[in-house]
Amino acid sequence: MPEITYREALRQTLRYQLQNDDRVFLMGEDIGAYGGSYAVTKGFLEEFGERRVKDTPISESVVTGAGIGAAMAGLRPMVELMTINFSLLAIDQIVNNASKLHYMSNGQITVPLVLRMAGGAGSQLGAQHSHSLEGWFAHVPGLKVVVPATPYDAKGLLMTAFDDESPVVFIEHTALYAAKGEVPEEPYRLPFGRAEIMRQGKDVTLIGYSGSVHQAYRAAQQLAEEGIEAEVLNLRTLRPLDIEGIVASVRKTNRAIVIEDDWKFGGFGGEVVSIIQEEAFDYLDAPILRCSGSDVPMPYSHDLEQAALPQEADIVALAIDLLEGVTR
Amino acid sequence: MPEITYREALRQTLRYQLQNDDRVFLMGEDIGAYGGSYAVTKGFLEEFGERRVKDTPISESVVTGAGIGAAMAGLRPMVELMTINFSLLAIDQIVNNASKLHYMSNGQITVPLVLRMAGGAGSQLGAQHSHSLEGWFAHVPGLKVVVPATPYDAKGLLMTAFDDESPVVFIEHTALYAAKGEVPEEPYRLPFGRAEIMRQGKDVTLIGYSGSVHQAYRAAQQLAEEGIEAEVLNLRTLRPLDIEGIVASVRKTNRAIVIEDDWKFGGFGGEVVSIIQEEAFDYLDAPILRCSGSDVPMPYSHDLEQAALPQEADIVALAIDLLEGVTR
Amino acid sequence: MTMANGKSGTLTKRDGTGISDDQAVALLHRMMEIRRFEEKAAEMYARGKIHGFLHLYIGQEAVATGAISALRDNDYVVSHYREHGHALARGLDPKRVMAELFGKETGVTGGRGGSMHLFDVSKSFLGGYAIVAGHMPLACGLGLAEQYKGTDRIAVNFLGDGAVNEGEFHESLNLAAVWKLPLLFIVENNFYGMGTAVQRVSALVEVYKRAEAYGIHAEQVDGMDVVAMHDTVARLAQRVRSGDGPVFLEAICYRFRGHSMSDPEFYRHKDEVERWRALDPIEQMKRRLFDAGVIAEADVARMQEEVDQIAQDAAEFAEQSPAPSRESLMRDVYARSPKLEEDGRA
Amino acid sequence: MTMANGKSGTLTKRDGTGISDDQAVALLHRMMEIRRFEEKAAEMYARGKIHGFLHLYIGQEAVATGAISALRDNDYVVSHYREHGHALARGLDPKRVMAELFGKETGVTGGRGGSMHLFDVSKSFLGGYAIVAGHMPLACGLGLAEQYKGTDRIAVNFLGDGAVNEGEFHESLNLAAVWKLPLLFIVENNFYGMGTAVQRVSALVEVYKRAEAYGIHAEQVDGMDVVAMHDTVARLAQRVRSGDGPVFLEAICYRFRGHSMSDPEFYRHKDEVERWRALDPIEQMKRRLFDAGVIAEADVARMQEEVDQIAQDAAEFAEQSPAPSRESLMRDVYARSPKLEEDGRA
Ligand SMILES: Cc1ncc(C[n+]2csc(CCOP(=O)(O)OP(=O)(O)O)c2C)c(N)n1
Ligand SMILES: Cc1ncc(C[n+]2csc(CCOP(=O)(O)OP(=O)(O)O)c2C)c(N)n1
Ligand SMILES: [Mg+2]
Ligand SMILES: [Mg+2]
Repeated sequence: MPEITYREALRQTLRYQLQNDDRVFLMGEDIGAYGGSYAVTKGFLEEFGERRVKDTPISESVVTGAGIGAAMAGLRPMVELMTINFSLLAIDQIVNNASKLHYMSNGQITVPLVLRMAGGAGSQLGAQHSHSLEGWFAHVPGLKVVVPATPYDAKGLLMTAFDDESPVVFIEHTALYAAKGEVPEEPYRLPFGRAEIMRQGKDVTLIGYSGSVHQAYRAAQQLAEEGIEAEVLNLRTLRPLDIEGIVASVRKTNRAIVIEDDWKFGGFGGEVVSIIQEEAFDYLDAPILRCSGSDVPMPYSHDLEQAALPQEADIVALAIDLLEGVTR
Repeated sequence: MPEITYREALRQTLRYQLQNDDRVFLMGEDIGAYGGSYAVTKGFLEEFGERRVKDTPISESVVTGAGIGAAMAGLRPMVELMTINFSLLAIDQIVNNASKLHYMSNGQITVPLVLRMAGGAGSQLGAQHSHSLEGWFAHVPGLKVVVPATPYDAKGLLMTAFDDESPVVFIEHTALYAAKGEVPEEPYRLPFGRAEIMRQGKDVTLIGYSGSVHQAYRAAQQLAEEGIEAEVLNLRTLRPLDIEGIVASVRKTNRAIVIEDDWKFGGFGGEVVSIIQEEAFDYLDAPILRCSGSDVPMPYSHDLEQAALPQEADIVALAIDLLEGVTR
Repeated sequence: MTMANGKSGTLTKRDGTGISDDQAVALLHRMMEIRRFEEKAAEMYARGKIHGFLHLYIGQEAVATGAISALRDNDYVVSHYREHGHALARGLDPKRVMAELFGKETGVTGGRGGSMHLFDVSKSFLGGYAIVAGHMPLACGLGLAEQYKGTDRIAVNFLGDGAVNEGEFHESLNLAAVWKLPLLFIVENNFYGMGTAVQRVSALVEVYKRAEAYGIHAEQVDGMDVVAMHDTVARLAQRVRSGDGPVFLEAICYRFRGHSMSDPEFYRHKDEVERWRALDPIEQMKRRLFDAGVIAEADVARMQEEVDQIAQDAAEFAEQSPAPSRESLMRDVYARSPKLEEDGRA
Repeated sequence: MTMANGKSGTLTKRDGTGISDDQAVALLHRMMEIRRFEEKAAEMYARGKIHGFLHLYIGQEAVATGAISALRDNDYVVSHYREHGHALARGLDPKRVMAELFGKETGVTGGRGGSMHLFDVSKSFLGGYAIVAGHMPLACGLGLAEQYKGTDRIAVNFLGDGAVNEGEFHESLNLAAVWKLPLLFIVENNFYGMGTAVQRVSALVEVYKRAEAYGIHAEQVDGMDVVAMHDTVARLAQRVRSGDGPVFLEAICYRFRGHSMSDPEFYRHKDEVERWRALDPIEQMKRRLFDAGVIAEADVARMQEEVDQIAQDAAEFAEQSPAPSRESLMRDVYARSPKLEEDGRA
């Protein structure tokens, strides 16, 4: 299989959709003439024209709402919100319209909207540009929330997003666009609600998604050197969540750590923890831990930002504590 | 002590602040001429005039942002967002400005803003008007989140909110405005981060806030008839959260149920569960359960809405299961 | 319907536009139906059959009736939470609308939406929204979709004067103008947003002038005159259909009742209300048709009986309808995705 | 500073307004300082000393320099993320600004804000915001506070052409107009929002006309002419101070560099950039002062040395400054509340 970047994987699915379904069009700020702030749509305006690739005003709310409206009318818009930070300006449209209309209309209306945005921190963009709010979207019934970790995820999950009749919030990680991985050339779909077991292990389950999966994986390799075999789960989607897969793994390892960039307090990790202890209480040898971002607005300074973000070393340390806690 | 309503309790603190601190002024939609959509500010325009009580355009974002700006300039604005549903239109201001400016400016700026709004469901207002998003605000570092359950809470916590130098999101429950309770006539403050033990018990801890506290309390009374002594905690504030108080109670009862109106999946309850199992793992005789709202946009129909909201009977049933689960 | 006299086309303008006598009578009939329906709804609210928010349209009937009568059946109609009038003018079944207010399974959305969220896609009635101005972006999207498909279907977006100060109003008008979307915005200026008078919160009191800042053609019309509403919207809808981009219409009108059932109305004087009641769109239209000799008292009496019956039947239908089953609670949170079911996934 | 010739007041207008030669030279000096500072910052970015987003103001120096020179020291200045120029024009210490770009403890916010979030409350410089138009409501609040207190302090809000399509732009202008807030909005129209040309996304290309929809007095000025900027803002600030409400100014200017350091600039032609470079505000001002005989080449050479030194010193200061300690991470998430500590609570 060819090795391509996360960015290229996304481009392949977007191009496939534009080529094969005229109901599909893209809108967003600077996705056209500028080429996309993360270059995901670079060249698309020239290739597909203004009808299919629309540069919009800096008006997140109406752009998102117009995407919802167009979806209500039978099209399959892909709205790019540039970054998750700006989704705050469109969140009323997402929460009050996109997520609710199918239900409120008693099934009369469907909103097959794909809402792409880049999230995550680590590039020193400062407090207003470093949010990881995927947990907020995952809290909203009616939305599906996708968080690809690899190029393979990116291509396959985005393909599924376009075939889903419900609104899909598709959150990419700013730090992963240049990451490479093996990806089949032909189009394929990856199912929502199925976590990937990235590494098998028996001692502890490390649960991550998007960027944090890679930290978990590297931490697992370090732990292996300590003789600790960690299982690594890549959630792929937060809503639906692969409860079965998570619980099955923890029932095997009896210990779990949830890793996420987002603020710890009130973050999505709490949901994962709650479900595990509800479903696998008798299997737990130790409390389920969370290795999350610090509860602080993200500072710009490199050292402070790194101090605020979960690090492999933190995961390793927590895992060792967990296991010693038990042998103790 | 005189018995007054939750609404009157709020009015007493607001009037006290208006009378005693000229830096305090109120702004919001229809708080003046209309008298406030929940009549909390009724008569204030006549009593204090347009300088202190400002009716605003229907522009949640600028009204909230102007409150933040006025606070930055040394005033103590109280912005009423009418309901939590409309806070979605101001959430960028709350998350990106109010909560972060003190930190981002390295302490140069403070934002002593009180942001009042009515939340909760149960009055058949439909999907777009029945949110309980307090968990979202509680997730944001830099904000304090207050959720009064009684008239006594309402008066004392709002007093504290005005004396706090950080932005406070003060969430009232639409179903409680007419609720009565004993409240001292003189002004007083209730501390943030200190839960109230509404009822002592040894068998299970029922943790609620705002409206759900009352369900928990009534459920506890029913449980008593079954010979089960439930301890009832009224959190009062979600951020800061009284971790000590919660953990102390669960270490005593060894079981806990968190009750909230909000959607279960990804809700604040998950944070409470996570903290308990982190801090009291060895004390737990059973998994910590959550009795929350169904993961569905709130339907208008009375029966459906009630089916979607947590009920006393559900709490009772869960508590009994928990205890039997152990005796089994 | 047979007329009191043989005359016809009394309300037809010299330029041939305008409406026939039958249409004129139909407009009156529709307004009477809406009025009676809502009086009945108010009664049912008082009797505890309807809960939550109930925003009556009484006084503004001419706006929805005249405007919607001038549209094609498949033009999209998108309104806010004060939309009973728009729904009925669009031809939604009064029985199913009343049942919706009752929260019954037979309601237009099965009791899930209630008064603020009426939907009937089969009639291109796309709702019923409770977030002020939050429906404007959706209307833009509907117009965008038809433009994209190359049809001449347009979207008509009703909103209130209070909505013009929301950011989404601005974003929507700008986008509609820049992309020349087939949209007709109709602001129902009834002078108040809840209890707040327009001039207290709007920099520009003449709402239609706001549209000029976007280069959007804008007009003002007497929203108490159903014929003026019809003629104006007929002309403007045609213009929008031609592809020149959006048009903005401000209809001057008045709400006779409170904002919602719980409004104490501290903010306005009884006599202001009285002055406007004198301009009641229904009474105006009756007088006009009397004077033109198109109908007589007897016709009105019969029409009144008919609409009384419609309202009565609606209430009875709603009363007798079953409540939705609690088992249905979780249905339709997500749409079925046939393509994904195929490969047995998601 | 001593001049090449004895003349003075060459740039003073007949009506007595305008600026003295010393002021004129100071404006040039400030622009040169900003230019050099940013060239150094770009160099440091390339050398990996600065990370994240770095938005250069090069080409637009006349706007901030002229405008801010016409304000009182305690008037609030609120800008967006392209604010190095505004910060330096406001008199923030170049050393501490550069240190902030480096993310050092000695930076104006201790390395927490970075390029997009400069703050110096002691200079009434209220930031530095990265959400387009998100700072406008704050500026309204600052103005509101001063109006409330009864002072004649005003708030000056700089924004870009791209911000005018955000809902908050609309809400802010409307509120400012309705409440007659002491605000001066200055839009720096550099023709692009990132790679999007104004006419592709704005219904009204003449940005200042937008303000008229709110009854706000609006003007347009040549943002490449620092003297015009100074004179215009001096006059408009006075007007705002008098309490007549907000004023809106559109400064026509151009950004010579890319939107940020990573901008490939697909969206504009090199020769368009060249045409504008010919209008370089610094070169224009030099020529003007030469022609007026206010300064000679030698003066410019000396000034250039001075600003080179300032930029150099700033970079060295930043380089030598310590990074903030990791222990300080959780400091200042919440403000201390003395009143609550009294009763030992919260
Ligand atoms: C975003 C938002 N803010 C506030 C409200 C509360 N609210 C409901 S109706 C209303 C007034 C709207 O007035 P207008 O647009 O003139 O419509 P009218 O009620 O006069 O028909 C307000 C403020 C809301 N529903 N949505
Ligand atoms: C709400 C929001 N949407 C999008 C962005 C991304 N963004 C950053 S700058 C910019 C363009 C702004 O252009 P303009 O206002 O003209 O200012 P300029 O960069 O030209 O100085 C955009 C779209 C943002 N920061 N905030
Ligand atoms: Mg109105
Ligand atoms: Mg620009």
